[in-house]
Amino acid sequence: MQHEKTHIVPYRTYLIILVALLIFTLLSVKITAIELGGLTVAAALIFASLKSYLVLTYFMHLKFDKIYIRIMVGFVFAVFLAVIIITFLDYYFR
Amino acid sequence: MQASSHIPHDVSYLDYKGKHKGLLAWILSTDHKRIALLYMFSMMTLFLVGVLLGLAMKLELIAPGKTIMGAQDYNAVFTVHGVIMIFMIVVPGLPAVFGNFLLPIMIGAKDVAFPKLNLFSWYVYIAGAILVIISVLFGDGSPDTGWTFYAPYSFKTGTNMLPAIFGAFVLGFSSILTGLNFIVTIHRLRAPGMSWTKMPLFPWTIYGTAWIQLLATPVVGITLVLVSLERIFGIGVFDPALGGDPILYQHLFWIYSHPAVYIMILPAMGAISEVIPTFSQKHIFGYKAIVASTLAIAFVGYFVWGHHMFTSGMSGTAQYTFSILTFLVAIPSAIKVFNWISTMYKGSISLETPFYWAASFIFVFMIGGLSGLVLGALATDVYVHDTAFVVAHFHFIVFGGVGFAFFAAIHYWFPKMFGRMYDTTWANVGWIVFFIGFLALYSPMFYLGLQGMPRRYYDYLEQFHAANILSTLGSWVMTFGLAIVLINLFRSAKSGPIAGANPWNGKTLEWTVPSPPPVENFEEIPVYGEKDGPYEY
Amino acid sequence: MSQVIHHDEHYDAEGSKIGMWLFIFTELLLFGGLFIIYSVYRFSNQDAFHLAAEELNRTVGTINTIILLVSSMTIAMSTSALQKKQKKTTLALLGVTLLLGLVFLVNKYFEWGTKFEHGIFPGSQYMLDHLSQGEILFFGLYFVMTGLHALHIIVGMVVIGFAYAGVRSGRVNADRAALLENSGLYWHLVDLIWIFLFPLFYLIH
Amino acid sequence: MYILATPQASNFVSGVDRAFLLILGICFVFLIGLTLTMIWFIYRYNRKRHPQAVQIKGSNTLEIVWTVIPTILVLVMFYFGWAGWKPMKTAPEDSFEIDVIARMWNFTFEYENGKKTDTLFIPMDRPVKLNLKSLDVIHSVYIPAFRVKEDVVPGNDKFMWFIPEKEGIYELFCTEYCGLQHAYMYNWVKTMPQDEFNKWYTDTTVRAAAPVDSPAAAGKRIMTNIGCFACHTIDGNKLVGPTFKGLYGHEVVLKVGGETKTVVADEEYIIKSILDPNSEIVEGYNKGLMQSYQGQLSDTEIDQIIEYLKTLK
Ligand code: HEA
Ligand code: HEA
Ligand code: HEC
Ligand code: CUA
Ligand SMILES: [Cu+2]
Repeated sequence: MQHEKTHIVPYRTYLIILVALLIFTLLSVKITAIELGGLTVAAALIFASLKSYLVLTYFMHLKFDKIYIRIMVGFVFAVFLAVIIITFLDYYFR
Repeated sequence: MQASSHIPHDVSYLDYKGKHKGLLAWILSTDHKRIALLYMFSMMTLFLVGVLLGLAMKLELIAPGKTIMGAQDYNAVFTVHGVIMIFMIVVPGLPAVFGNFLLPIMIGAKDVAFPKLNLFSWYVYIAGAILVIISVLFGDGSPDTGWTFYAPYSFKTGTNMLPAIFGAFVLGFSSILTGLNFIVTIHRLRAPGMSWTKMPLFPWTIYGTAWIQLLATPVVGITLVLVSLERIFGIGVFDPALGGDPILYQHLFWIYSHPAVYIMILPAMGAISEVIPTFSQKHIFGYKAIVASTLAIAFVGYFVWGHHMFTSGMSGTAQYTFSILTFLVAIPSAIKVFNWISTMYKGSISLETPFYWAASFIFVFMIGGLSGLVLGALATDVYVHDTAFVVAHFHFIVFGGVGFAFFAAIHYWFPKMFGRMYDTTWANVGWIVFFIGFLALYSPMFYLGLQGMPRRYYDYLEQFHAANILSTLGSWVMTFGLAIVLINLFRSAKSGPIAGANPWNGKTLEWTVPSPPPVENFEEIPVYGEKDGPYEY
Repeated sequence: MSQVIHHDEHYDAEGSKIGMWLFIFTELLLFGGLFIIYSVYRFSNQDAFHLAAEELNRTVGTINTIILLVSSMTIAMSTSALQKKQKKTTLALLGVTLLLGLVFLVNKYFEWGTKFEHGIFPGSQYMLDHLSQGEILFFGLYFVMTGLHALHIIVGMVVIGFAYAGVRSGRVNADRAALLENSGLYWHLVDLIWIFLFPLFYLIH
Repeated sequence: MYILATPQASNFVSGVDRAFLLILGICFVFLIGLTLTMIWFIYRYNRKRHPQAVQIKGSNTLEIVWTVIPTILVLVMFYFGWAGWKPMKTAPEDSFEIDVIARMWNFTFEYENGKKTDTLFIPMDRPVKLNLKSLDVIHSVYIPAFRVKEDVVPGNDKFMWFIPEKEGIYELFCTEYCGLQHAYMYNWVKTMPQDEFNKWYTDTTVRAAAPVDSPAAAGKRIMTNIGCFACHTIDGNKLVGPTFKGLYGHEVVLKVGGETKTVVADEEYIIKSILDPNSEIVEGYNKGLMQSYQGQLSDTEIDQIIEYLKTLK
């Protein structure tokens, strides 16, 4: 098990991801500059989620890791989300 | 991975002479077993402080009016008592002591995954403890907020809060590191052939606990940091005068502190799940159900924090959601109790001290847990919230649960840890005295709570007097029992009769190595075959 | 026979990777606590938050975002470089990452500096007199969250510094890359948090 | 049913006590049943009587049974808890409203006609709504006989309500820990039949009671009533706030925004200390503990307090 073949990600992939991230960043800056009311927050958060997805899968190698690490990451995000939602059961309905 | 080593296998970890001598050989050792004992002795010391504070409170409450201390001192005493007991004793208690000592052995490993980190956690723990002690002894008076540090009082009081808060933060950090270490250990270092479903139950509970430690502790960490910043700069996050919401503080505090109560109880349940099969000489009943309930408690326990805030002014929706979730988290505990009792069915039970402790654990745990149901229901909690009833609930379950499990565990694994046997007669006498004292000490508090006596009350009205006297008397009896138990253990560790490798005929891996275990635990890493398992009698 | 302890330093790359991930989880929840506070206060002080966010400079925020993203790429590349046994490239990429981290901090320094000049800092009298409660909360959170993030940048840079030294001396190499990979993971975490901080503070006017 | 040893004096009692009865009942059944089973097993399968254990690994049927039954039971418990609590959340429109002002460490009850008391007087058999306000930290109003409790949170105005159903005098406790004198933060609730209450309510002479011979003595009485001595002593001891002994006419070191200055405690200073205590803080004490008494004390009352302070040499 010492010498499992480690996946070497080519530089190109990283570059592509960076470009995608930059595009998303600029897009989110542009879109939030428009007056969209409540949608602004949603738009900004959607772009942030897309970006974090890219960072997690490519930069942080989740795509090439064992499945259980991915499950753990998903689990942690899910727990956090649930905590926020439950907290808002209080604030939203106050 | 398991390269051959240069350490002889006939030297126990206690006798082993490494690079360092004397005390240094301990406080610089990365051996998980020595670290476990380091934790144990530092906890014992702090624990005695906590006990003394508890006794002082009971003495104060023996009669209305001032008995031995003033209100300010009383407030400081229950705060420090709570902080010590929660953050320094029961949260790290079983994982740091028995988890450290036994987890690697029970899964067939030579040590934890990161031995140096393990030692480092102990230092962090000590640093946190010292900070709390500083806050007690220096500055303008000991902290007096209760262990919950509720805003806005915690940044209004003039007492020396900062070191205490920071101490709790540091202790949390130690807890996180320990949890991290254990998860990696369990994932990476299980003996070949030991699949997840063949892992003994104690490691399973450590695993569940470790996840809670990891995911819940940071939340209280940041909350405490914010309270400190509030005190120093007045940033306003919890200060109503600046627009902050004190109830949000409670949310964040309990997001950690409720899961923390399951950090405490899960390893205790794990220890009980080891003791009962061994002394019944029988396979544990419903292994998979117990594992599943462990994970369910760890998971659902994350979402019920609001039951501490039923009167704080949350929205009604939040209130009944939390109530229902609270009830759901009680189910897995019930499943465990049923399985433990069923394990005894048609067993061959030998009444040794650890079994007495385990059986009484089940009893007091049921009382504590069932009283939790009273607290979980809305109408009844509104009535008993912040009364002596809550104090009774959590002493029964924290101290009854964790404390009794701790004593079950220490008697059970004592021969393994020290290679000697304790004196059975004294151990049993200590148990019964302790048990009686315990019931006398805390049962009256249920009654007081139902009568409406608020908690954290330095003084009380005449109608609460009688029950308080009984309770105080109980505290003396129990301490007497505790003294017998501890003295017996100390004496036996030095001069008890030599114990064999497997005095109880246990089937988990720790009983296959000599007592006390050699430095690297196993001469050869055990391999689990198809038919092997932790409870195959 | 001397009983010298020799815990054979067993090397378990996957073990330390899990360890690092678990640590990242705790960091995520640390910030998670702050995000909960942020969202609750944003929810109850919508207008004040909009108003206060106007104070922040989008351009500086965007530049800092780009800096972090690029640095994230360079450190990710450095792992590939190490696996390809290109030591020089690895070191160069790490150097760039450190440099970008530094630039980020310098930007932050000036950004905070202008706030301080305007009398906006935690506990300032100016804020009490001139700002609404919601705005005070916004800036309180702004300082705490970006401050804590900056602290993580500094820690990340120290860790990368160690990785740099390791690669240089050869202790960290293609077969024992854990230290480098883990410092990379940590750096990406810092990036990840910024990805959320940036829109929440700078973009949502 | 006398489950709780407290009187039963409001409309919520039946719902709450029913929940108690049911939950405690189920709990006792399980506690006793399981304990006896356990003891029986320990006795019956003792090694002496049963030397060879029979290996049983589990039973799926049983696991399902003892998952489902407790689940049903807890849902029942939840329902009763919910049912007893639900009515507490909405107060009827026609409630008799009283403001409750909580501060460290006393409650003041303010009636719509301007009456202020430290005992809660309420009429029977009609809904009473308490509006809860805190001036400093979190407190909690707890009236066991009525089965109600609600925290008093600063910056977050809340209410509680009930219909008193029995005449009598009951305790009202502060149950949220709020500092030094938390244990002494209790008052009394007096319920009266409607006509008796009306008599009390419209009688405005009560407040001007007890003829006082000197302004200083009046000052002392006022201070006792409004709770100054919770924080200040007159014997030279430091409590939460500085002592009043020898205060008047002597120098005091103050902290104002990080700088210290020394002033002489004259009338003006004391008035300022009472009405705006947090602008200048006495060295060695904390900001935010003492709250302004603006609007709670009249000018004459403050003068009387000052007269009294002058006597404390
Ligand atoms: C080890 C610690 C521990 C554990 C395990 C628990 C377990 C539980 N706790 Fe407790 N709790 C505390 C420690 C703990 N608690 C502490 C320290 C506080 C006070 C903090 C403070 O304010 O200072 C507290 C406070 C507390 C409150 C808040 C009270 C208040 O302030 O108003 C509530 C409310 O719901 C509650 C509920 C429960 C429930 C439902 C369980 C359940 O998990 C219990 C489950 C167990 C059983 C149910 C018993 C076994 C089962 C059977 C015998 C079978 C029959 C069962 C059924 C029919 C369901 N607890
Ligand atoms: C583990 C938790 C724990 C333990 C063991 C104890 C032990 C004791 N406690 Fe308490 N207590 C708390 C946790 C605990 N306490 C908490 C969290 C609060 C709330 C504080 C607050 O309000 O902020 C509290 C509050 C509290 C109050 C209420 C204060 C008030 O509201 O007015 C009182 C009153 O008498 C009291 C009494 C006692 C007494 C007499 C003892 C002791 O004298 C009993 C003696 C103990 C033993 C005989 C042995 C038990 C053994 C173990 C637990 C295992 C040891 C493990 C290792 C050494 C590793 N405690
Ligand atoms: C909750 C506690 C509390 C209560 C109740 C309280 N005080 Fe104070 N008081 C303080 C504290 C703390 C200080 C010191 C800090 C400051 O100057 O504000 C103080 C300061 C003072 C001072 C200045 C004393 C000096 O040495 O310079 C005066 C005068 C005073 N209070 C009067 C009163 C009066 C009159 C009342 C009642 C009507 C009262 N206080 C009620 C806490 C309290
Ligand atoms: Cu007010 Cu306790
Ligand atoms: Cu809880």
